[in-house]
Amino acid sequence: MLEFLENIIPSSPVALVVFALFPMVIIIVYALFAIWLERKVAGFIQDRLGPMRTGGFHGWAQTIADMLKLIQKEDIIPKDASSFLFKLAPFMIFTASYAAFAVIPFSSGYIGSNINIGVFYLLAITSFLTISIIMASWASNNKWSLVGGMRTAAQMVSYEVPTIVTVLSVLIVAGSMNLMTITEMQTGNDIMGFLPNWFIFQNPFLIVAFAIFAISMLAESHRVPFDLPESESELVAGYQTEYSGMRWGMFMLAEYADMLLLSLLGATLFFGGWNSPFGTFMSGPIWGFGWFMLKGMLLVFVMMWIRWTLPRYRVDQLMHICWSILIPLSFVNFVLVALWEMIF
Amino acid sequence: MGLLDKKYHDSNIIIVSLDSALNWARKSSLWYEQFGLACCAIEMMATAASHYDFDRFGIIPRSSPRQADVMIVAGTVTMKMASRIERLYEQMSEPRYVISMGSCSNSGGPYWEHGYHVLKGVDKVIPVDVYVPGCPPRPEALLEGFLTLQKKIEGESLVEKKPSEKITEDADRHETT
Amino acid sequence: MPTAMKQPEEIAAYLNDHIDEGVLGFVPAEVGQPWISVAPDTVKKIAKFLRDDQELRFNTLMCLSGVHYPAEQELGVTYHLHSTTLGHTVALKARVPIDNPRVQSVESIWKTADWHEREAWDMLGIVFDGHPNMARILCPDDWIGHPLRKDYVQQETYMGVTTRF
Amino acid sequence: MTNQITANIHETKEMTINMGPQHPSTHGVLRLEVVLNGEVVTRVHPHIGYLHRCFEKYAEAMDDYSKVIPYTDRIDYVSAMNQEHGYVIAVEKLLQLEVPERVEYVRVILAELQRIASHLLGIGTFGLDLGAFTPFLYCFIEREKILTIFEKISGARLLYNYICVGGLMRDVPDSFKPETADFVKTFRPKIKELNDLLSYNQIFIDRTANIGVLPAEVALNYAASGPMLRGSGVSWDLRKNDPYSIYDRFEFDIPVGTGEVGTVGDCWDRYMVRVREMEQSLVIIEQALEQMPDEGNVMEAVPKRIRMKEGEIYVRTETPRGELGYYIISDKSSSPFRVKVRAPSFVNLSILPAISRGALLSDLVAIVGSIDIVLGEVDR
Repeated sequence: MLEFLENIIPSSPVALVVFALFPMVIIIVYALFAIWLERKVAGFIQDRLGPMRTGGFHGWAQTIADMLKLIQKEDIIPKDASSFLFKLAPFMIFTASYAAFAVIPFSSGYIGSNINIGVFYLLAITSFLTISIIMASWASNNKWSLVGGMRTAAQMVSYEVPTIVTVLSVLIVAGSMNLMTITEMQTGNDIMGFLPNWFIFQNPFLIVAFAIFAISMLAESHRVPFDLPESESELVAGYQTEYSGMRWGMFMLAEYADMLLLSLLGATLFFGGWNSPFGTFMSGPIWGFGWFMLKGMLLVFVMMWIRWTLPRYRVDQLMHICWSILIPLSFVNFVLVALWEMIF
Repeated sequence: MGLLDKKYHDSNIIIVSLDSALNWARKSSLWYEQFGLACCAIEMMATAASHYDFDRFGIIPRSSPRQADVMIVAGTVTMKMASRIERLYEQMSEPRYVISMGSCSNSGGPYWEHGYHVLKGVDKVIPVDVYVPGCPPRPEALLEGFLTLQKKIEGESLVEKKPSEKITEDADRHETT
Repeated sequence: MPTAMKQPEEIAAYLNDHIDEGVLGFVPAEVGQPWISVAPDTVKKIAKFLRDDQELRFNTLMCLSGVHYPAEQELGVTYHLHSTTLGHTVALKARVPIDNPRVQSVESIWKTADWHEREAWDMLGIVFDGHPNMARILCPDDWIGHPLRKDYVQQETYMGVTTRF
Repeated sequence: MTNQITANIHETKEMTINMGPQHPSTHGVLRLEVVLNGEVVTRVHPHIGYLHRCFEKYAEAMDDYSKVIPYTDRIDYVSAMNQEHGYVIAVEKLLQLEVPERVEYVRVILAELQRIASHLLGIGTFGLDLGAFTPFLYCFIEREKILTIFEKISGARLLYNYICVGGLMRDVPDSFKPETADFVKTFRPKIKELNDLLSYNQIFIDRTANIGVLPAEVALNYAASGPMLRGSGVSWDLRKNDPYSIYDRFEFDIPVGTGEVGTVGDCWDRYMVRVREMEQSLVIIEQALEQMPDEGNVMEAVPKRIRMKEGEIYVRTETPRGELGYYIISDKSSSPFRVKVRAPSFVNLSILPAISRGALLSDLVAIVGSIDIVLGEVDR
């Protein structure tokens, strides 16, 4: 795609910028859609309608209005807050989630940076999210924020372990850390004659791995039932308590971007990325992008569905689930995946 | 009441169209602060629940005052609570609006005469944009209050009003009340 | 087993037999319920007896109310007791002069009395001797006067805000 | 020297945190001063009075016993019918007034409907405290149906001023009986739905079982009542143990906490007692609808002017939150000399410091939710 851009745009640096802004466009459009979708999904689950007025048809412009309003809001920096860190945190969290999209293969024709250690890079860069949240909570100089920040630190660091181990199980099967290569390996419909060559169908133990990955994914993006860092009924708004206006909007944007990032990673690792489920039918760069986003959005929808159904866990139970259930299970599963690969 | 409000002395075509866009955003996304005081809070919850559904108008609760646009003073404000209400109002970020819900917060309501510990109207401590009468107001009345607030927001502008306009506006207000 | 439901008269007679001082008499009522009058400085002893005696077993204090009697220049405290095991109820009343309103606290006998006694202090200005935290509970700490006294005059302003319309 | 440094590094401080008066899960304007060690609660000190609306002063200042009734509505605005019922019974007992049969039945039906409505709100907000948003809205949908029935008979959704001394403000409409029967029929399956969605949800059980355990002796010493006491396994319901109105004519069970998923007297037990009480209320309503006389003048016994004798009375009734006591002292005038309300929430809330020691911050939210307080009643 870069060559294509360089062909139509004479200046090479401009072409590079346009190339790099592609994920940004996706994130913004997705966030506007996903926040509206979240409210609609909540509405339909709860026997009501959700946004109806703003913009006409089913309140489609609701999120645009929200964003435009947030830009207008007063930007409050509390007197006792650590001003520099307080201002930096929202930008850092957004930068981190944006940077992570660089290695996601959106279609066979587009990947930001086709590096060999894509998975490694992605897992490393998402740790910035943790740091920025702690930064925000500490800088706010608010007790609710502090408790929220400490919960986040404990939660995200812990759940990174099962996430990484399940990703490693996929890497055994794939034998590569390049996400483009991983996706390409899943092309074709050879399993039992009709099933696509997705990793989740290739190795039965990867189904277990996906289950663990999905649970950790909820915790990593702090969604219900693991939304402790910002649990409304306990911590007011957790680490976001003191933020107002667009700074808070950045946190929200980053949260939704994070949801999409993890969903897309899940789709790449387990569900064939941009591969069409029907073999060569409806495949190609443009179709591929569509399939990829569809898979990601389905996972995002499941996360929303769970959010509006379940209550929230307590902080010690959260740790219990991670350290005494998910981590041992993921290690055992890792060995089983490896054994399956050796035998078959 | 935002940061840019009333910063310009003259109007022009850009400001007029910007005004309408900004006002549209403000009125379409009125997030209210999630706290209730008394009886009216139950009706406020009922309005947010499935049957009446605040979310249709883009109105959702936020529990931190920093992210809220509207404060619904739902119920009796007592002397002990008055200073807290004031503090909460100060914590909200501009542009901010206040809806006084129910007789108690409008004027003391049924606790008007012997209520030694009841504040006779929340407007003694914070400015109020819309008063919703009733004890308690029905959910429809609260929704009507929000629609009134939306109308009020439509009239806001980045342009400072000229003294003559202010006078006529004040006169209008006196006529209607 | 001496476990039978008792009427208030019987309880009064029983108390008279077992307690030397402090039980001032049984007051029947024209309408409503009768009560037993007790001396304010013996309330605690009587309360402990009422709770622990096997014939009475008043294990819960349903209600503790303060009353102002402006005609007699007195304040009163009414205790409504109830036994969940035996099912009988009784009302006790202690009255104190308004210029020295001191009653013994029963907080150590029934924990529920804690908040009730604080409320009686807040609303009527009755002091409960032996209460661990005799602070105002409903009104703010810097409130002036005891609102439920019949001669209470509402303060004009509180923290710079008028209390009247 | 090195030892001292490490000791300083590891020294932790307790943190005092203010929960409320504006906090999403304090059910109004309760303020809790919480001392935290990490996330563990060392001490809780409740501050109340942020909604002190001078009810008792008002009761003395009104020039008629009937004029107090609207204010009784506002004591516990979630169960206004029960509050009116209790007050009216107390005044009627002082007046030695006999009330027509039909009135008694209507009152009982209304009180039980109100109990269901109140429990629905209590259950819903409890779920909300634990992060379950959807059950809260499902509860409100059902509650709305009860409010529609109330609205038809009294004209108000929340504060009714419907039950008056000696009778009712006006007779119930003809549609009252079939509509109530219809509600009973449609509501039963909803309880099952609620149980599937929330009560037996594993996360919900994990959050509430063995939390905030209240032993029976402590509960009695603190004079806890209602679901709070029954959750601790004490079978005590004034409708059965000290029947008022016509409750002795109905057959129903008293649900008590059994420690089904944890310890007797934990948050789940208190919650479940409420759910099961709704079923029992349906049973009572069904019987009352069957026995209720179709004819009768509900205004028959209403006195034109209340003439009181000197005396005093303490009357207790069972509201959704527990034992509601009205202590009324009357003199010869037409207004009460003193009205003291023994509010169940006030008493139940005073237990909070005793049962929340050593809990986590999230548990504290669960415990406050399981007490099901209404601040109007705590502060009056």
